[in-house]
Amino acid sequence: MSYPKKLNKEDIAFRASLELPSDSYVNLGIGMPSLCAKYLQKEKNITFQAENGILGFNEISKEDEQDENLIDAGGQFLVKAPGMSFFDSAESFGMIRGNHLDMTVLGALQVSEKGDLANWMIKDRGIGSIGGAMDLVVGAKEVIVTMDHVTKENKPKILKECDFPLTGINCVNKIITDIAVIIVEDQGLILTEIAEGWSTEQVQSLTEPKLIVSNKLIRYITK
Amino acid sequence: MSYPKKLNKEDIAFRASLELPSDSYVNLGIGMPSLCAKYLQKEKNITFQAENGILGFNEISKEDEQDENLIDAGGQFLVKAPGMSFFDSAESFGMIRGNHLDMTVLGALQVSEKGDLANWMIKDRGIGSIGGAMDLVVGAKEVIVTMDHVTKENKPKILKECDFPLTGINCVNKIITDIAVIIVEDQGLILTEIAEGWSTEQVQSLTEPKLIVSNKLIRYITK
Amino acid sequence: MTKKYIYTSYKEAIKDLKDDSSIMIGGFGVQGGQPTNLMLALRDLNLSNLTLIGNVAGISMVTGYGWKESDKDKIIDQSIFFKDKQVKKIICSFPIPSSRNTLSEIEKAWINEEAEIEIIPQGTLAEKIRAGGSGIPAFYTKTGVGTIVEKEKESKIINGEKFLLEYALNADVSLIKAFISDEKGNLIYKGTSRAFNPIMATASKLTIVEVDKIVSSKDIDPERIGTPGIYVDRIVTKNNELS
Amino acid sequence: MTKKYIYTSYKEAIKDLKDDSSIMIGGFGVQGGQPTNLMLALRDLNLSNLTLIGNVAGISMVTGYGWKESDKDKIIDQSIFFKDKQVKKIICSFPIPSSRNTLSEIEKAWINEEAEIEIIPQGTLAEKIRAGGSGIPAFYTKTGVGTIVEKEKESKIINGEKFLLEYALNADVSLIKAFISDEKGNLIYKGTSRAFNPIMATASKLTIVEVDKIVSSKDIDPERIGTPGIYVDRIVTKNNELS
Repeated sequence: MSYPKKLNKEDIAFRASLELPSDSYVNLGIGMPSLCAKYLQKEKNITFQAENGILGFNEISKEDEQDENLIDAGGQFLVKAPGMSFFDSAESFGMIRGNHLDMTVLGALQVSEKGDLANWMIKDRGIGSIGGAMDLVVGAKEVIVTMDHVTKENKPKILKECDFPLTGINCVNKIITDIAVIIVEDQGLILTEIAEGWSTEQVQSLTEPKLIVSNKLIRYITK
Repeated sequence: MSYPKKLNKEDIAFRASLELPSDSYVNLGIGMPSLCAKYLQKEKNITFQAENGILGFNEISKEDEQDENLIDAGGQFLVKAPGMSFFDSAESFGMIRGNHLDMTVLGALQVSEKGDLANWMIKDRGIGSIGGAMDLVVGAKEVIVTMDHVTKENKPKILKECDFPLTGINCVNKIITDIAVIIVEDQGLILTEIAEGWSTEQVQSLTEPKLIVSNKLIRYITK
Repeated sequence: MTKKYIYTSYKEAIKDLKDDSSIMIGGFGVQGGQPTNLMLALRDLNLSNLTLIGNVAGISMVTGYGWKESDKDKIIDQSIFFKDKQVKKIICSFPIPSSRNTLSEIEKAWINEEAEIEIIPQGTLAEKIRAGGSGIPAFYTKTGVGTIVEKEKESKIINGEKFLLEYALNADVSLIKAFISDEKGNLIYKGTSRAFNPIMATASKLTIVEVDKIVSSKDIDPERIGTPGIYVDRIVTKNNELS
Repeated sequence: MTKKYIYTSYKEAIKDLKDDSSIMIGGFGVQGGQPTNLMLALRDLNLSNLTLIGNVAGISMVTGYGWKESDKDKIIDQSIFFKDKQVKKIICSFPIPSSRNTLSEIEKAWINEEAEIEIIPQGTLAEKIRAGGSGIPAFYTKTGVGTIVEKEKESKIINGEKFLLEYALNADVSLIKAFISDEKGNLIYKGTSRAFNPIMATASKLTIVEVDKIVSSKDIDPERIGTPGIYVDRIVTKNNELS
């Protein structure tokens, strides 16, 4: 089967940025999720948290103005902003685990049709980095996953069951990939958006569990 | 039986002040224990903690200079001192419960020969104020009790078993009263100091459990 | 929610509170750190069947405890809610003075069986609230082992020592006091007026803070913030310095 | 102990540390907040059989993670202790980079079965250390339910949800980093360099802090103190401003 062109990282980040609720507190995972911030609509009044102990940052600092005491969990140096606050790791994860964040956006290796997430260990490596992800998926009110739809070997990453070690069970609310947007519901995975040029059959062929095509299916929203 | 003159509150406080170890962190309970601070030997370098969230206070403020944001747990207003620090109640009791304080000095209604302490509820009232005492007795490395040796009705307060509700079990290390100083050891209560004019028999007659008279028994140390 | 509601009227800030609510009251139970103006507004709302959670609860009005000499004629404590039978239950660590000669309104209500009192060791009370705000449903502590606090509680031997299982405590509303807020709800506390305020801010569905003044987030030192704005919903002050 | 030992030599400050110790290393695992000079002195002491407890553990030296561009030639992380086989075990949340092309010294030691790695979710790691310092021997958390973290752990259903029992974590020594100390060991932190430092300060028998400068307690703002001096035993700095 040959497939149409996929969207890129920036498209996924833009699409994910639309998910961030107005007036919300959000933690963006390392990598693709943190790209979201670039597309943030200012009028939404969103405040970012990073689990290393900061709330209220906006900008990444210039290379020659980096401050070692002002950094996010992904290792990006930040710029001072009015209303920032700092706290230690116990307090930071109290905030996360205590359900105070409205949303987290995370990367994924695999997602199951029940919303299980695997994002910290490649199966055959035998070792991985859990970091803050396990706390974020149990703590944030909503969990959005951004990822490529398939692996580099073209294998589905959306599966009936994850075979990589799990980060959390039953925790993902929405999956945003380079070809589709899928909502995780009790009855299954609902395909709600599809990239330009793609058919639902093509998306299904790259997805292990049966997708339920939304009767409101629309074109994947891009810039 | 008629008895010699008892010591007063100030004498007890002075005697208790001698217990405070050099270079130690100490929490003084409300009432008689807090009087200790008055007799503090400066060269001992003692730092006081109060469970409402302060470390490093020394002086009580003058009535016309009271600051509502600078107070100890007994409701005494304090004077600013270099090196003071403040913290919330969870942190304060983390400090207490986490065994970071070297000593606490507390008042008592009753103490048992096993070192059980009852200091928060008069039996027939059916209601009382626990406050921070239960945390202090499990958390401080050493627990000193200051109290009158008998009740107003002349009944012993040092008993085989407390009949008032307990604050903690097996927690008291030393009892300083208005007639004696008694150490709580595994083998029983060791009488180590006795007030001027008192005989060991007289002290025993006001104490329910059998006292073991120390072979180093000395006169109660006063100013 | 990042959007904060700012009030200049204590009455307005609490007017939608409801009967049967659980309400945490911040501070230590002394003048400093107590949300006194919010408490007075709540009393005037005259709700019923409330569950209050505080630390020292009814001592100041009978003994003057923790109030400055110069303010002795203005003393307010949590006993104000008991006079008109607004309270079903109070959870606290220190509800009565040691002397029986001075009955507080809380003790009177208890004697008349109008209100229930649950007394919790102060450190356990603080830790239960901190747990409630930070997603810890239960924890073990040594505090209370061998006392009536142990009654009907699960226990566990850990490294040869006995510990009690204590559960998290949450509430519908927290009324707290801070020194300064900015418009994002970031709070600065002063001295010993922290006490139960920072933890109570985290443990309720709705947190309302009374502050001495509100300033722009441009004018607040990020290093001094004791409660990040994420925990705060409403801010009340008579002294609004927002430009 | 209220008496603090003040050093100007990192080597002197740690010279009595011993083989077989458990050592907490503060910060987040990035440049800011990491006690880099104490770590270098510890490496040079060349102990064996250590148990290290840190957060992000061996990423910076292979990826540059969390170090300023201008300091890229000076990067140090916890992997320095693995090269000479000083470590028996490391407890952390983030020991390896995501790519297999860049093996850290920690992963190499693990592959060669020279060191054990225990990986703990970051929030659980923080809470275990906080528990260790504050007299909480164990607590329940939802983090890790349904994952391999759950393996062999006790669990409990509370209000219909499943939670895992996690135990407190303590150590022999904590090496931490703060911005300023006074002579009483009161510490001030800066920005995001808090991370694991304040909790690790509370959880060990011996806490040694590296600071940018030490000043008199007369010159330190009590409202800014992040770690009260009670938790600190030794202070090291190249910048002693004590008069």
